[in-house]
Amino acid sequence: MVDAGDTAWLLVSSALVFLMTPALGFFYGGLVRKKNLANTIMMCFAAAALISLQWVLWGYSLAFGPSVNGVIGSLDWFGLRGVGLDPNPDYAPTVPHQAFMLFQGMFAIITAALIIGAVVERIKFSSGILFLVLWSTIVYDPLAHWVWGVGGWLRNLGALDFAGGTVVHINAGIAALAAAMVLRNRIGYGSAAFEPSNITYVILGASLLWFGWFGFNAGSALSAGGLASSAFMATNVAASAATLSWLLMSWFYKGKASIIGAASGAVAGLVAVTPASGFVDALGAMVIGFTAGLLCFYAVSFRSRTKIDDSLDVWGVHGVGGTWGAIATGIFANPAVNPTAAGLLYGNPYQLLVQVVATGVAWVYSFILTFAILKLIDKTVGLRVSKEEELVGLDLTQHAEPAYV
Amino acid sequence: MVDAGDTAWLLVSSALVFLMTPALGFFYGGLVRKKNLANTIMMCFAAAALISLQWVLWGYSLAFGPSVNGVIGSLDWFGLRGVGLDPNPDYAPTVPHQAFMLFQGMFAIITAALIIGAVVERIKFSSGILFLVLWSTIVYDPLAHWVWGVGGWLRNLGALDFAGGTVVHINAGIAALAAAMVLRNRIGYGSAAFEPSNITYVILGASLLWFGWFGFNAGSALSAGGLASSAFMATNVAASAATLSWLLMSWFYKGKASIIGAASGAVAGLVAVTPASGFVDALGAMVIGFTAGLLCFYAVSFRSRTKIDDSLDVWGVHGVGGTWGAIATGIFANPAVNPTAAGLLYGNPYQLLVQVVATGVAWVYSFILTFAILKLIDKTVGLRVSKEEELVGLDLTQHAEPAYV
Amino acid sequence: MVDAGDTAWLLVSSALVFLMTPALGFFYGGLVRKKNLANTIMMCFAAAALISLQWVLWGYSLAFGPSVNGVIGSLDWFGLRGVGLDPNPDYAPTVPHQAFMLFQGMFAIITAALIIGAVVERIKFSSGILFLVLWSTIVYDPLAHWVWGVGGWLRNLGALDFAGGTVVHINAGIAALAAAMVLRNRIGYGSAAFEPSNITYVILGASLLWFGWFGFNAGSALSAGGLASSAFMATNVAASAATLSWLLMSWFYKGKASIIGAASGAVAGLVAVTPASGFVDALGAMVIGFTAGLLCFYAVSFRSRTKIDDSLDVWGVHGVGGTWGAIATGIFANPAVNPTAAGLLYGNPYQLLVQVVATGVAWVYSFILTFAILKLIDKTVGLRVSKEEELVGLDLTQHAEPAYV
Amino acid sequence: MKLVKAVIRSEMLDEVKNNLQRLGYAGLTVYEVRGRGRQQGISWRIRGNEFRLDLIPKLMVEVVVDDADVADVVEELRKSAYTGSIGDGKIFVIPVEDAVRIRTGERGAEALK
Amino acid sequence: MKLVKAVIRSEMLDEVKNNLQRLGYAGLTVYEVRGRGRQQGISWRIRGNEFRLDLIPKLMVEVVVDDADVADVVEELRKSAYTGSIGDGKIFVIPVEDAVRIRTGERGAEALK
Amino acid sequence: MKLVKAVIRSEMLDEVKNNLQRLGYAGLTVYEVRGRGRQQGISWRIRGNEFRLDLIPKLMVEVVVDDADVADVVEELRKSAYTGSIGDGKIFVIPVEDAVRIRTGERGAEALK
Ligand SMILES: Nc1ncnc2c1ncn2[C@@H]1O[C@H](COP(=O)(O)OP(=O)(O)O)[C@@H](O)[C@H]1O
Ligand SMILES: Nc1ncnc2c1ncn2[C@@H]1O[C@H](COP(=O)(O)OP(=O)(O)O)[C@@H](O)[C@H]1O
Ligand SMILES: Nc1ncnc2c1ncn2[C@@H]1O[C@H](COP(=O)(O)OP(=O)(O)O)[C@@H](O)[C@H]1O
Repeated sequence: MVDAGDTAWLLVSSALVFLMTPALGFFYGGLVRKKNLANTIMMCFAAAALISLQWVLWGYSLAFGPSVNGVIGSLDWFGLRGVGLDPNPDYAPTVPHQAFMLFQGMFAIITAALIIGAVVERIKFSSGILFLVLWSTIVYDPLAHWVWGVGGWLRNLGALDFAGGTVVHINAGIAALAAAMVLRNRIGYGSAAFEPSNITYVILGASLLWFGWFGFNAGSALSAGGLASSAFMATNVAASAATLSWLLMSWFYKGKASIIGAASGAVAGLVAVTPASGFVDALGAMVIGFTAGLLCFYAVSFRSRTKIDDSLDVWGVHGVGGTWGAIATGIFANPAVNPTAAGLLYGNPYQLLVQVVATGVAWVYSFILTFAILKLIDKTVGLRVSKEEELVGLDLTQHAEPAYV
Repeated sequence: MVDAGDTAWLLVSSALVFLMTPALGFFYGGLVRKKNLANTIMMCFAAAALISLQWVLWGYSLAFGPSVNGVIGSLDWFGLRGVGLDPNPDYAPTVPHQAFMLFQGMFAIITAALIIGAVVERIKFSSGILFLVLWSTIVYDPLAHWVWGVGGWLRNLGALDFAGGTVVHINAGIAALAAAMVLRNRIGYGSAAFEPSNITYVILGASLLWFGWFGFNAGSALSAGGLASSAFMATNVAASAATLSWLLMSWFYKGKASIIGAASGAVAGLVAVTPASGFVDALGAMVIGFTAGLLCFYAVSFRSRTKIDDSLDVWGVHGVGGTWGAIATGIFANPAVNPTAAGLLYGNPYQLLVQVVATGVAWVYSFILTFAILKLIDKTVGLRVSKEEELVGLDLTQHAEPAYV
Repeated sequence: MVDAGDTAWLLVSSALVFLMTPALGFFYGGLVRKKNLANTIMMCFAAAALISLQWVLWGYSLAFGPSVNGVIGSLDWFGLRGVGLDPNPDYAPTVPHQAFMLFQGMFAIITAALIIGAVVERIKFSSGILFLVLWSTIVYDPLAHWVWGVGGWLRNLGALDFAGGTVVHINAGIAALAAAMVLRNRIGYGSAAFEPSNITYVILGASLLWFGWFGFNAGSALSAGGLASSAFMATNVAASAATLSWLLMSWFYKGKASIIGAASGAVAGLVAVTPASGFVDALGAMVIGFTAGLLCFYAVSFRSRTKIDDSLDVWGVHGVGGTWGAIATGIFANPAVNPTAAGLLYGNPYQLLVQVVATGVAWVYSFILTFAILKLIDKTVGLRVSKEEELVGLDLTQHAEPAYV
Repeated sequence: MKLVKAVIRSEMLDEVKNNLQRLGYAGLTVYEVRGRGRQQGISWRIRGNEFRLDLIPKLMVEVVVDDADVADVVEELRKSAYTGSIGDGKIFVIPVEDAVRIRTGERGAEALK
Repeated sequence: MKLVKAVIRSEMLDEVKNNLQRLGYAGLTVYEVRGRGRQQGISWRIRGNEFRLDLIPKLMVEVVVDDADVADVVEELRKSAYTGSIGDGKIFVIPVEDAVRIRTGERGAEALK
Repeated sequence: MKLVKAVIRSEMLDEVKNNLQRLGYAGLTVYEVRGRGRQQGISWRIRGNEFRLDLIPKLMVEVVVDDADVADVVEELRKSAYTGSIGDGKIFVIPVEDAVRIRTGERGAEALK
């Protein structure tokens, strides 16, 4: 039966998660050079529109529709056929099925949008959005089915992923790595200084992401009660702890309290706590967050010394943070918070194993498929703008609209 | 009886709709020249404050108070007398009457603010806000009464307007047309290049509008259940489809994927689905949105070739989009979504007729009254800033505060 | 028993109040010189992270834990021990205890962040955040305990403070005064022109503050029903009335409708209605707001002629506005709105007296302790950046990251 | 060679750009400035106090041209930027001793072609 | 005529503006720049690495004046922009061959009045 | 003394700054500009219409140097800002008659040290 309180919460959460995509646009946009700022925000905005359509047409059906051997959802729910206003008790027994579908749709959008951070400043706008729609269909939807779909094989294995550590963050982070490798470096990468053009946008984006993430994680309780409250608390604590630890790292290694560091830390903490948020207590969340700040800091430092131009460090933050979060869930899951799960610290080493398996599967699947899709696009319609266009900047060459004067 | 879930949803929705007015400020502000950017945002902000006061004093009573012959609400509820914390079963049986009043108040604000897009860069700030308060009283409140007030004559006729296609968008769009005609063109209109100064603000505004619109449309269900979920879904789908269609138009005619186009498309889709959101299914919403993007694109192109300086195309987007939405509601209303209504496609041609009548009434009423009010202000206190002031810009001349350095 | 509707509303409100801190960052950031813009926003962001951690570790326990003689909470709830998912009937009988804790935590964050307005453009980042954590522990937590904690002595006295007039605004406003006195003036204060660098950020911040304040005040009902609706309405009305009155003042004295004035007015109205929001009707709220705009305008004008460089007028807006609000609560509290309280106008002069006492206590306690903490920091690790650093600006010297190019 | 610096209204840039291009002077550089001149900003009195905002946003256009073309360019700039109201702006002519095209190393008049 | 270009601290603009106006030189143009000079920005060492941020935000003030007034204007600029700390800025004097007021077409010294 | 004005790509600033510093020319001033040159922006045709965006963001670098150093500085600027693609930018050399350090009042070459 539909519960108004639970539905209100899920609708609000959907709106909050929706907001994360433009927020990501500002976060990413502030980090690129000014000549590519508007293009970067626009990529995120366009992703929201296109994947919304993909989702109601076939995406939701592939991800959550009746399972075909645990591997993929059937197309029975194409165009939302049969996805009505009564609850689907398999997924969320107290909210309309369409509300659940909406909430999940917002996840599909933001996941695809995250990858944009790896390809900014050089991808053709048209190819970029084509890629995102294909990627969502071929990579996101199946993986979501495995982990969250009724009958999905990883779900059946017992993998825990409260709000998307594996499906969202590892997935996007690894896809970013593949994308950076296919797209290759920006001209001047490693030699010229690529200065973030708008730190205030970075922090605006990070703040709105944090705000929206309350919906992302606490909304994943699919009801408005203790579990949602606990997930909300864990989210806030982990984000805070990671902000602090990355800040300390920047102080330690650079001698200055980096604002970009604080913002990145916040995101790293949010990422890491995502799969764990419905399972851990305050101190667990604090440890997960604090550690995420350190790990992701080092991952980003490491990456920046490689030849791989994952421009905004999607792998370092989402890939590494998501992996840590998935594993940490297997360690810190506390049955006192959520009786359905227990981690290593609470006497269940098996959970940790399952988490490692799910993580590995996501790494491999996401990397290979993303690589293949991008190679395909590259060989057919082409991925990158011309050298000339890259030098002039994507705001002018892709949209004929400069960010601001 | 008050239901906490429904009330939570309506309060959140009120907050979301509130946010739409500053969001509109950024959307509009980014589109004007930098010398008028702060003034444009400020007009919206001031509208929020003033119409909030107007609403609790007399506006709500005029719009929703006990009907005087179906034409206007009485002043019995002046200053919220009798508008208490128990539900008013005529309007919303499960939420406090004041919550319903608040939600409706946010609609009154945003509707008036929409018109600002037609008069930017040349209207005196003082006259502008005087106009908005008068307009809200003389144009908005009666029309809201006709369509939504118990006893209102268009409501009695059976006109469908789920969340304000007629009352909000047609009304504001036509008022904008009248306003552009009374105010006349900006100096240099048609010859000088009027370049939008901040595309990132345009997209920030559009994103926050989209976010807020979930409250606008899904909140109009006045309860948190299936209807709200369905309206939320329709909103998101239509916005996405229109973003896509306008983007395609800009690609086709300009050879570039316009960011302003995508943002305008999103708004056009949101406008068009507004009256329909509680009545249509996903595919209906998709068609409405996609068509809205095309229609409004052409309307804007057409307008820009005329002598009418509706500077930010309020008519083209809200007038035309709202009209299409009102009519589309009469076509696509699906009784499977909402059993209270059926459109042409579901065997009820009468509904389409009613929609056309209501639309026509709104066009005529809004145009004539707006024209009259503005002429009156023009003849008395004056509407436009001096030529000198217009050249220097309204940020400095109206507020002595430049937008940013 | 946990009610889903109430919990949904409290979680949403927590998210809204969270957003107020970055919003404050933009409000404050826009008001400082460009060379300190990013630092100002960053101070707020860092405050959110650090006080979130302080709160779950010991802050909540000090403020709301089992009372030690009405003076301070014990540390029994350190690290949220015993703060679980069942409601704590002492505080909020229908929502999980952790949700109440979260909501209150957001108050602790924003209160500390408010003080930043007095110390911007010259405080060392490290000392600034150290100060905020100490201040929250030594000043905020005890005062919150006195007024809101079960057993708190001001609570027992009958002091009314619906959403934090005394605990939040007077407290922060007076602390700001002390801070400005300890830190002394910025170089050039009184001679050089300190021009706000980004008016659009000021209004973005004010708009998001207004938006978030709905959660702040209406969330303080701790349930989603009539009281929340009434508080929401009062919040909106008071903010609007104060926007108007400050705008009129700026017109009257400066001849221009100041945008910063409108934004400051909005905040002043929101501040003043905070303690009253759950007790007053629409007309009460209007009077409170309108008067707040006038009083705070004069307070700010007065302050700016003194030698005290409370740079962004935290005292003038929050100290004076909060004081007026606390007293106005004792005047306008209407038992028809909330039967638990009656003010002077409703035959209860005693309430006014209690309000004055509580206000006085907050002034004295906050001033002395804040002064002492800052002196201590000044003598030990130092408070201010060097003259050189101040001239160059804090974005570069504290973070090595300029706001934007 | 001369550097022609013109302070103009932002709105006139399009006109200026197109007309210079038409005359064959494609090269130019522009940036945002604020200025005070005879147009001494906005000032108003209220309740005995005088207020003034004296810096008005303008656009600076810089064009380096051959000596032979200076007169033409100045004239074209003047006509294109003209509205007739106070605040139309000013043009200054400054000597230039050398010019270099970075890409090719060409010097002097060559670099301007 | 000369173009006097002064790189100053943003905070000193008011002082500069008012003092020049008082002396009768109302016309000026300003814009935001970043600069490095003797004040070579911020630098700091940490864990063996050296970091440096060497571009500091400044304001550029440009005033075109009659030859006769150059000394006065430079002197006034210097005094008004002075604080005594490193980073106070620099003034450069550059020859100007002609000036035109766009609105009236006046030339030379006339255009500066 | 000469004022060397160079319009360069933003990305090359670091290179330019470091190299000039290495040669001992620490002082410089930079600001954002938009420009058109041989690189006449982006243009494209669609459905019979021609579209053009001809102002491309660049950075202006201004360095005032002693006459003796002009050649060096120009050469270094040229090398540091070079990529070989259209749009690398231009350098202009303009005479300067005097320089003043605001803080000390030093003049001429002294002020540049
Ligand atoms: N003496 C000057 N030195 C530098 N710039 C000047 C000078 N006089 C005017 N300007 C610039 O020219 C702009 C327009 O000048 P103004 O005197 O207002 O034009 P007009 O007299 O034609 O109305 C000013 O905003 C300023 O930027
Ligand atoms: N040689 C130069 N060429 C161009 N601009 C310069 C030069 N030297 C200094 N500047 C400008 O002057 C500003 C202040 O110079 P600086 O040497 O720091 O002053 P001071 O030596 O008086 O402290 C710099 O930020 C830069 O913008
Ligand atoms: N005649 C000119 N006057 C002023 N600025 C110029 C002129 N010609 C070029 N520029 C500036 O130089 C920049 C680069 O010039 P461009 O001709 O594109 O270089 P290149 O020919 O080496 O590709 C332009 O963007 C413009 O800012």
